[in-house]
Amino acid sequence: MREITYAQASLEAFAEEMRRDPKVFHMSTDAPQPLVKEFGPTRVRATPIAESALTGMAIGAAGSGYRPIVDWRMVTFCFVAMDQIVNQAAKIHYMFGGQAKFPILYRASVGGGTRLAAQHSQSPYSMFMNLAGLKMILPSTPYDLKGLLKSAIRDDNPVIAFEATRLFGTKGMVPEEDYTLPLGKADIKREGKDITIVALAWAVHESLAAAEALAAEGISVEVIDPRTLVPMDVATIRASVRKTGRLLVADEAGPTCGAAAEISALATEDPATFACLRGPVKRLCGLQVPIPYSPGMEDFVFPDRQKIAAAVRELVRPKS
Amino acid sequence: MREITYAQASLEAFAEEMRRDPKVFHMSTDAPQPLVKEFGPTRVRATPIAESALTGMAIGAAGSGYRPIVDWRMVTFCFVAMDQIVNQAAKIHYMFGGQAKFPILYRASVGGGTRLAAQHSQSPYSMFMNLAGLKMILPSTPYDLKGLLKSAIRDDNPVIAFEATRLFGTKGMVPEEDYTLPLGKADIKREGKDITIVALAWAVHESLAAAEALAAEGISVEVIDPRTLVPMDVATIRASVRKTGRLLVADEAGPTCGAAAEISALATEDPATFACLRGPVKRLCGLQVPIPYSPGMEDFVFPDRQKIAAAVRELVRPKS
Amino acid sequence: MQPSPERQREMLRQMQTIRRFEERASDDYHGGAIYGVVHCYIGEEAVAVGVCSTLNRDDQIISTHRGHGHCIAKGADLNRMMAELYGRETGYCKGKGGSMHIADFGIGMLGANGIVAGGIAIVTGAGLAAQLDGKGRVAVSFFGDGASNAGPFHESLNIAAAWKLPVIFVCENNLYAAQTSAAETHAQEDIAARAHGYGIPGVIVDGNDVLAVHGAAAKAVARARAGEGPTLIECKTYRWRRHTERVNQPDFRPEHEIEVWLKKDPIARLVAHLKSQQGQLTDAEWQEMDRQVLRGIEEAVGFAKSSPFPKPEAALEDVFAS
Amino acid sequence: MQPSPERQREMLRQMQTIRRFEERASDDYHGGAIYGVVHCYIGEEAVAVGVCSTLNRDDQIISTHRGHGHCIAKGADLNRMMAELYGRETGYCKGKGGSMHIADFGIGMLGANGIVAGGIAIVTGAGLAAQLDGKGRVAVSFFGDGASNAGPFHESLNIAAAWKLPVIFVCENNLYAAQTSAAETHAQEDIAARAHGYGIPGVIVDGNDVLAVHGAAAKAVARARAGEGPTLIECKTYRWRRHTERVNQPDFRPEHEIEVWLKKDPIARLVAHLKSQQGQLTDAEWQEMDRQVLRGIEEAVGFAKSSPFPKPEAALEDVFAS
Ligand SMILES: Cc1ncc(C[n+]2csc(CCOP(=O)(O)OP(=O)(O)O)c2C)c(N)n1
Ligand SMILES: Cc1ncc(C[n+]2csc(CCOP(=O)(O)OP(=O)(O)O)c2C)c(N)n1
Ligand SMILES: [Mg+2]
Ligand SMILES: [Mg+2]
Repeated sequence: MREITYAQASLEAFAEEMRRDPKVFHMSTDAPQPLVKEFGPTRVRATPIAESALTGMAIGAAGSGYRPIVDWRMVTFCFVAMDQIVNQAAKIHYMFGGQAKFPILYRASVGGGTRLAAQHSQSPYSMFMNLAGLKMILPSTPYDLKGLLKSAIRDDNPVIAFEATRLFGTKGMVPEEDYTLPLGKADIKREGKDITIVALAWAVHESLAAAEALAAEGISVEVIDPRTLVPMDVATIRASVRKTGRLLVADEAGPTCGAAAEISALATEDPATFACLRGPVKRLCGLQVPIPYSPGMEDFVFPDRQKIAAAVRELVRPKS
Repeated sequence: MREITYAQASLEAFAEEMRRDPKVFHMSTDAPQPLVKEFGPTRVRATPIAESALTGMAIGAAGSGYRPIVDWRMVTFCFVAMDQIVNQAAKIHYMFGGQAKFPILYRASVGGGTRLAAQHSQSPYSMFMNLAGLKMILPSTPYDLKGLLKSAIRDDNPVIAFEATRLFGTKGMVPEEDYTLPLGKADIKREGKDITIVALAWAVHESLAAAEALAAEGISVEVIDPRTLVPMDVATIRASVRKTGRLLVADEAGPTCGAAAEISALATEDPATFACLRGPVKRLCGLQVPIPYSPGMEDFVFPDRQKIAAAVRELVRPKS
Repeated sequence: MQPSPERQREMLRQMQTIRRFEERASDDYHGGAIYGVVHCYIGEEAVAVGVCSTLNRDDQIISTHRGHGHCIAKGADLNRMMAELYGRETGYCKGKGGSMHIADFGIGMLGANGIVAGGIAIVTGAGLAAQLDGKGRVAVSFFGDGASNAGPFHESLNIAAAWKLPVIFVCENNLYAAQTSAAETHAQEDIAARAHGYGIPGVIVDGNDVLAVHGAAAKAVARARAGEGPTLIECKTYRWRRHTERVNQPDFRPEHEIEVWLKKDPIARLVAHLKSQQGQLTDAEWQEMDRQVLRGIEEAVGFAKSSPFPKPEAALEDVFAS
Repeated sequence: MQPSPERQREMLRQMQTIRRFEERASDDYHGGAIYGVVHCYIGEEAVAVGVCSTLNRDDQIISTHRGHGHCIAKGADLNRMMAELYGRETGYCKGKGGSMHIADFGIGMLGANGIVAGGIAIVTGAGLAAQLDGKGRVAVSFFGDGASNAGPFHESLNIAAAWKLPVIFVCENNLYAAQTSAAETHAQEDIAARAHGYGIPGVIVDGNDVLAVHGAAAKAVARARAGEGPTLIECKTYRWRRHTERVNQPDFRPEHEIEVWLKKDPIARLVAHLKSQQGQLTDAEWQEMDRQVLRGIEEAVGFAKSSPFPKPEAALEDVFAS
């Protein structure tokens, strides 16, 4: 095991998979230098600013035997490519009756906290979850990220890897040797018995910090990190809620039709889980606004450890 | 009052608002003939197939004093314009500090049942609901459609009008005289006391049919049509659920991060509403798959009156 | 180089197959056995056949909403095509796609596509794969005059040019995008002129002359195989039928314009050409060819009709590859 | 027609204002008082100033991520600009936008934009509004060489050409898109060549010569006002600093290339030109001008610093217009 950053974890995953499989190649508007150095500009391509074309080209290359990685960079740049995502990548395997495989990794950074204002501070994963035909990961640690990215590259479907900008510099232990983590398996980041927090990406760390503080107050918090958004590990989430009887979903994305709404609905629509609920299911999300630039306003928008702890207290010991 | 179709209701709304306000003009890849005849090709423009440009041009024209209507036609054609929707139309008022207004109506037909396969059978409204800064309507009757469209055209924000393809030929009574309906006001389409169905568009009609059948079995169903997706009339929905103690959300869109997930979460996160719930909140949605072409498969995907009735029975009188 | 007389007769047979296939498909659409939508290619057969006659089986093409012609020209199986239109399990897409989404990756047909300009980038990616493979394969994008106004056309042309990808961009300029005339939406009549901005050849060809199309395509294909990069070929042509069979949308095309183009029938033209050249086609041979073509269509319909519909639950399959 | 000596001195003052504003903005960015990101326009000042010097107040422009120069050239208030960078309530966007989103609709500045090519269609719509108004207004789109490879550029050019909209498309070709060189992404060096495909003029101009830019823009503006449609102007220029101040991303631009371009300083060039013409600018006048410019920047910083931050809850305002 060694300690590496979240950002390094991706680079390592890409490099290892490119070494392993000559069919893997990489395209983005700025080519990552370490990869260019190792694999050359034919396999690590700097492209025109034409994300729509890149996204589509990956489909054609995948359907012709390659395993492209397209780095959209910030998620906001993929909206120019949305038709290729929605109408082609997500549907092409299905609408052609499964006759060809499209192993593609799309990659995008998500999240705010960077003072980059509305266009460059987005967490729109639920827009993609709404589509059928795409897998999606959103890991919170270098270990999870690397292991899931490697699985994603080996998967025979289009997978979107969302990576949290806020976590790029965070560190974690990662094995020296090759390993993968299965898509669709949640990780219980902390066990507890009074309430379940299902948290995504940065909110995992904020929730763990909140849990620590709450432990001192005698509140035992279970923190679950789905890690994969599609397929969602609903079994692990429901089992936890059945155990604790309470659910808070923490996510920096806006709540409306968000991943948090989905997780909430997955819990409350299951009769057995519903029967165990001891109180309302709360979403603690970013506010439903575009993200503002000025630090005071931006910080106001996002759920942090204090807000998470406050929400837990309110759920566990409601005032009224 | 006269009886007109859902399709006529839109055309009437557009014609009336264009008569009323010379700043309203219309762009789409095929110009609607009745409007061209009345207003000429300068105000009713046939455009190149460049929805991204049209969507953006509407923003520039709106910021310069006009009130454009852009008909994307089928919603699937707007994904090529997604950047202009997500990064420009939704955010531009906010990120410029509110200094200019952008009164725009975007229009798109949604839904399946037409044997047009995956690309042309989509109901992706929740992808847009996830964004902050856009209003959205999804009416189920000619009366609601016309009244809401007129409000949408007069609104000083970008509004997306989703219209259900399945309903184009359905008829309903509409006043002769000018009228509008407020954005953000749900309509209780049928009162009942055992269960609330919140239904969208075509599912409203299927739910009403199911309610009729269930009445004969002694089950009293309340059917609520939000009509507007953003802002959502959560007060009306919660009040109904507090009254009936049960909630089914019926929508032909796929469930994952859908409007149904949002409505479910809005109900269960409110402590007062949660306290009144007598059972799990169910989403009855289209299956989470791209829509297939062949009729038997396509019909299998969507919730219809029989499936709605069955779901209600299961919620009201659970087997176990 | 002109194709051999045999090859020309084969091209004629393909063009006639496209026409007969679509005549039948639209009849059966109006009769209710085919669902959704059908866009007919009739009148434009020379483009698909002229281009595909220069390709190998492992070369790849991508098509549009108007895809039957490209499928047939690339060698697709009529039975599986018709079965797909009929929504049957034996169809190319197991009944999941219908007319707008027929694909056969086995013969390098990467699919019809319901989004205007939606396929251009995809096939450009196939061209990149071909370049990476280094085996001299080429990739062909078919698209309409309407598509040439959409961003993805531009992005793909530019990348293909910058990377010298072996891609041939074939614009089927039939003068209309649905109800809207190209004259209203293009400041510049010739779409081929757009090639100039990317430093690649832009060629205009009579799209109703299959031999002319073949010639232009052969040149572009040779260029692409030689690693010299893409070509934009604009084929001037015309569709005979309405934009779609689906609804009676208004057809604003002037009567006389339609008449002029009907006279330029690409099939009659090749027939006349072959007949005019001593012994290459007789009336009897042509009639026999047509009969054979019709028999093939009849067989395809029979195959479709006798195939089962997919089980409704099959809707749940193929969301993901496993 | 050459601008008058006074006008030229005013242009010089604007160019120097842009440069001094950004020198300060990047200092304060690195000092921590400005957040997020700052993209400097230094080296390219002649483009914004040359173009905007041909415009009226009610003409409209749209900008890119590299927007300060366009704002200043169109007449934006330095105080409100700096306050926006400082994230203050008195900023142009009440602290909601920052460097990438300064707009002033009151002076026809429709905004900087963080999405490459994201503004081109918007300002084309402003051009449509101008055409509908019929008052002879024009609209100008500024964008980079990188943006010229994105679909929206193509779609907008085509529509503007087809509808003869009064839009001037100004490509700031600074040879790089972030770390990627235009030579890698354009098969054809001259972006102006793309105009040909739309049947509109495509003009190449030395983007470091403000008078040349002014001349080309004046011609395009006159054409647009006369109802003759759009022009594409490509300004060859260069940025002096890295792509952004944000991170130390690698800068792959060769030293000697940078040196060559530093020598082409557009400001020094205009100063020399004015000096060389008897009496139009003396050293003392130029020093005084610079002092005045610096004073203006100092004032703007003072204004920003003394302005309050917005209340956190202000984040909830302005989602919708009421
Ligand atoms: C992005 C998009 N916009 C609109 C449509 C609707 N539509 C289908 S075909 C068509 C016309 C296409 O014209 P062209 O590219 O010239 O092809 P043709 O039909 O003439 O063969 C349109 C507008 C679509 N499928 N995709
Ligand atoms: C659609 C999109 N893709 C990628 C980016 C990231 N990005 C920001 S600026 C830039 C380079 C732009 O180059 P160019 O258009 O030449 O403008 P310049 O920075 O040289 O002024 C890139 C790739 C973006 N903002 N938008
Ligand atoms: Mg056409
Ligand atoms: Mg540049």
